[in-house]
Amino acid sequence: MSQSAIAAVTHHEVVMEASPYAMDKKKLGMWVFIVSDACSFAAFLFAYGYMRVGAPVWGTPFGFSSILNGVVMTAVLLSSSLTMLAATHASQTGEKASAGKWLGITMLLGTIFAALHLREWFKLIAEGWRLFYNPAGGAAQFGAAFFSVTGLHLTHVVTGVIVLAFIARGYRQGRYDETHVETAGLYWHFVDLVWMFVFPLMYLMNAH
Amino acid sequence: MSSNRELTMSSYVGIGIGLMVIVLIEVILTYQHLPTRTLLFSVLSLACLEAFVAIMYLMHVKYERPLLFWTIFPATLFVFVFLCYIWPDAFRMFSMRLLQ
Amino acid sequence: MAGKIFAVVVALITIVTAYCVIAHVWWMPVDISVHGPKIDHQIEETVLVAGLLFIAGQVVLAAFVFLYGGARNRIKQIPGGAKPLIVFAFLLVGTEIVALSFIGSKAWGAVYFEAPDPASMRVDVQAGQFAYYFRYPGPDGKFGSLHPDLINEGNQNYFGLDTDHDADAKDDIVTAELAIPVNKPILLTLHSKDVGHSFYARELRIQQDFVPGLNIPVHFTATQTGRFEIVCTQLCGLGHYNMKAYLSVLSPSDFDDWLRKQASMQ
Amino acid sequence: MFAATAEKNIFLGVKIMPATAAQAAVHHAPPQGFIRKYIFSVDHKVIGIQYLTMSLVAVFVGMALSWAMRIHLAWPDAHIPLLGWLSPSGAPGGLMTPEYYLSLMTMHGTIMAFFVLTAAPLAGFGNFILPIQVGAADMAFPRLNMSSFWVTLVGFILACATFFIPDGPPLSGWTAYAPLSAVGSVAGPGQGWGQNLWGLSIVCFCIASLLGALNFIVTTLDLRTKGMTLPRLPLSTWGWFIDAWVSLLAFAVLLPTCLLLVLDRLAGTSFFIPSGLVINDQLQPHSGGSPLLFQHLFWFFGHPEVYIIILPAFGIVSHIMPTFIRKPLVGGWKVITFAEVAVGTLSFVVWGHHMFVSGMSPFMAMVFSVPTLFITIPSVIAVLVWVFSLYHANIRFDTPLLFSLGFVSLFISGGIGGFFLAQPSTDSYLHATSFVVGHFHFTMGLSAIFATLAGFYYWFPKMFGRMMNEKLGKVHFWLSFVLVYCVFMTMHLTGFAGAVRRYSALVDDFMVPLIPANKFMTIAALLLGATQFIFLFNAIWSRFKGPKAPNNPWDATTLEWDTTSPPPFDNFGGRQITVYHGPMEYDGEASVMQTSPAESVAGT
Repeated sequence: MSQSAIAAVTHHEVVMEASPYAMDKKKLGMWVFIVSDACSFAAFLFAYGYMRVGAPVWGTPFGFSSILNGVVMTAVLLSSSLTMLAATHASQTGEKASAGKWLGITMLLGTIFAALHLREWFKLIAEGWRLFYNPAGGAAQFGAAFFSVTGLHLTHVVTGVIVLAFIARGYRQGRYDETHVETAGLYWHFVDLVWMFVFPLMYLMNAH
Repeated sequence: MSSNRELTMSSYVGIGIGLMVIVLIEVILTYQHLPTRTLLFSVLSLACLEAFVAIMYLMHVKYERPLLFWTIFPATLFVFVFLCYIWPDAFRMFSMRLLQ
Repeated sequence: MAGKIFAVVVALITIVTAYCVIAHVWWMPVDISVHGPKIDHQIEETVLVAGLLFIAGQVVLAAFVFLYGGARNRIKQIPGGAKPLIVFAFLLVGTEIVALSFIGSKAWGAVYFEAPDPASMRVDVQAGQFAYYFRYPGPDGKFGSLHPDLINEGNQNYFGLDTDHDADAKDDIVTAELAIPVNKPILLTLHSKDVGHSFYARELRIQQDFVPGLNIPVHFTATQTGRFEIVCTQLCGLGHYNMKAYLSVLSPSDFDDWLRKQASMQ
Repeated sequence: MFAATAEKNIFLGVKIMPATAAQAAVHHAPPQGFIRKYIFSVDHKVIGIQYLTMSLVAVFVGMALSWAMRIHLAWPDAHIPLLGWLSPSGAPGGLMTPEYYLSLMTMHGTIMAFFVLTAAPLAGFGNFILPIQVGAADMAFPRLNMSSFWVTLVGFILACATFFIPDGPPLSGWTAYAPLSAVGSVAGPGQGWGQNLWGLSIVCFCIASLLGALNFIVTTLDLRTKGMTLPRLPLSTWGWFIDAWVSLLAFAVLLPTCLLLVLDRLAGTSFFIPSGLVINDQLQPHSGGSPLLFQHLFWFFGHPEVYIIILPAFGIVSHIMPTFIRKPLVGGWKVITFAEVAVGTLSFVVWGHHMFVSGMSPFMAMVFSVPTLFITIPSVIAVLVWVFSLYHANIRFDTPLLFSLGFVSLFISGGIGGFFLAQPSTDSYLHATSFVVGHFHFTMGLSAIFATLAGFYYWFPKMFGRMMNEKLGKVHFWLSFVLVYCVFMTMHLTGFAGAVRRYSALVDDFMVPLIPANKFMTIAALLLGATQFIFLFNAIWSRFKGPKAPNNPWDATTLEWDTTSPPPFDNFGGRQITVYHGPMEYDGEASVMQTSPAESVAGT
């Protein structure tokens, strides 16, 4: 148990009813957030599906290079999940130093993912793709759907990196304990999980 | 707090590799020139499999109390399932559009 | 005291409301369509079912509040607790619901599931801010195709017809009033020029939105001649309140004269 | 070893939650300084009062808007100087233009639905009361709680700002149907920056509601004090808890919907705008979108929203009634809670009944119609519970109970209208008539307002330590109750004559005969509004001059009445609270506090 928590308990005994989930309330809160965020992503993806079903012609712009790029991005994000797990694991066994190290690596991988993704974006923009324009002919919705869905995911990744930075700093200074790291980890895995749907639906379904 | 002590780091790496393999299968499927619908359903079901593994092991719901699973899954699936009520109109839109 | 007043007030409200409904103080106009009676019947059924629940609910509430004010009553729950209430809700309301949706689905099906009569007269309806325009195919029985880029209020090309190159479009008759022959099946295709609108003809018991980008079919048969209002019920902008057209149901001969007159004015 | 202790304590049935304790420790010392205490406070009580104050402002703004609209409907050439000052273009010389009427209507709907009906019963009372009722020192995430209030306030300010930009407020209704709301200023005045601000305001509100819902859920699940098992939760807490789940899932869908709408407006995407629209003789650049998609996504949120508004009302009324009828509700906590869960669940599968005539697939109309009718069953069960609990009761007619009874009566009347609007065949005649307006003002509007007022009269002593004036309260109730029926029952009835809603003037041949009825409604509405000033005066006067309130003025049994009025910073002054009973321990004059070890009198 972290120092602050021990201090708190001895300082102010509050006997509570058992949490039905037997988990820290930050974790439970993160799970509830994940449920709602999943629904938000679902709404985006359903809108994309609706557009696509309703469209008479739907272009499929992605060449093999883009798909390959996507595969690399997936690999990066997946391994970042693993390093995040390592960080959580280390923090729970009290190895502060290695936990910090793993958090750093996770942030690095997250940044690489974002960079690769932006490269893909700029490639498309250079080819003339816009939110409202489809240079390859076919429905103009492709740009709209692709940029908005992946943009939302990218925002989540960037936010995640920033959050991890704060957590790492606070953890090193002892303001945060292992539950903070674990909670941040949950969020990070969720971002990874969303990508497992975004990649096939946004990239693979649009490969020619 | 039940942590992920139940699994060792190495087994997590194994899971990560497994997930990566599923992604590669999806990519290979993409280039089999399947009809769009078949491709969609196959990659979607594979993605659901991945998601399940990720939730159960990476987010170690498997090692939390079952109640957690029975809270988050019904709630989320509920929304996904009933959002599907929009599909009939998507298909109508295709057939009833004013300017073909 | 307060309880007695409450009971009386609730009772009065119930009586006045019931009276207004039963006496048809404000009520639907006479129906002029073939499918209309089914809808009217459904509305009356619902008035009966819902009305009984309304009166029962308010009266029981009023009665209990009237009876059990003050501190003198011996506290006890209704015999059997909540079970009879739940059973009542499920049985009575449940059966009412099933009955309503069963009959109602027939009325709905009569309007929307029956395919339009192949011999029905086709009229193309376009809604725009803030007017309706109606298009009759003319002698060739074919509608010219639409070109939104050609739409121009100035030269009265409301539909965007290409009369120079499109033979079908040449003889299309565009009017500001919907005239139809009585007792003839009519098939309207509704489409919007700009935003969402709606086609609401109370006497026809028809309300159908225009969905921009889609062709929405509506079919009906009018059984009485006369002149009726068609109004917009889908918020479409500042002129919404004033967006309307007239529906003239004419005898076949009058209709032919009318159509000839319109054609000559094109 | 932390895990170990946790497991051990769960085994004992009691669990020490270090994080919670830490929370309490941190909050043991109240913050110093005015700003930290009353402005940027993390104290759930202050935040609750902030929410309620915002809603109070909002409700009077919304009411003023409805006044202007009603006056314009009854006397189209009436001059309202204030409007002329507010918007020289919208109301030149105080004479309202049709587009300004629609703007006022839009803002009335938006402000009332979001910033009053959603904010006050759930965020307002929920924040103040829920943590106390479960015996917690504060919400689970106090800082998050504070931020959700401030984000809501930003949303409210953005919404109000639309009145003061040259463009004026949007005119596409609170449902903001695309493409009218999506194509931009070409669609009419207010559709430029007015609509943009509207969209951003709703985005803020969504985010705030999501954070708030998250907070309520975790607080209810994890911060219950010793002995406060789920069956012992007060029914108001049940209402807020279920409501939090509904709003968590519903707002999660409105958020992306609004984002897509904003994208369509600002970034040129075409999610909701089809090809070839010609507006004001200008061919729009968009192509391939679908207005129906917007309606589906909006109503997927929009219908649960109705229940997000009414579920806290269910909870508050079920909580207040036993106190004043001096007996538990029929069926105890189980039946009413089952009804609330059923209503909340079904509310997600019925949204299509808003779209019967919208061009949706007629087969889907049937699919949506059946659950819509079936949702009446749990609603009827709830009503039966409230009504039949009065059997052999000892009713005390204090103002909170009067408003609760008014709620029940209004909810019955409103629910009846549901039968007509749930069936596509009858709805196709009544859709978009004033019948609908009357219906939703009864069910979600006035019912929720009555429950909120009941809660306000009930909890005011706890919030401010002073009693409200009973006489004024009763006058307020009787006038409101009668006038509400005069306004909205008349709307139901004129609906049968096909009176179309959202018309800024009654010019159609069949609308003209309805003008007298509209004059009657207008007068009643003006009086109804005037009545609310009695309430406002009562609240403000009692806040400062009212008699001091005892800890438990209503001999109620739940935790909020077991502490001082107003409660100390950590709610119980560091006492260990232990709960022994359910919330409805009433038997005539006798009652047992949840915290008292004495034996049960009601056998709950």
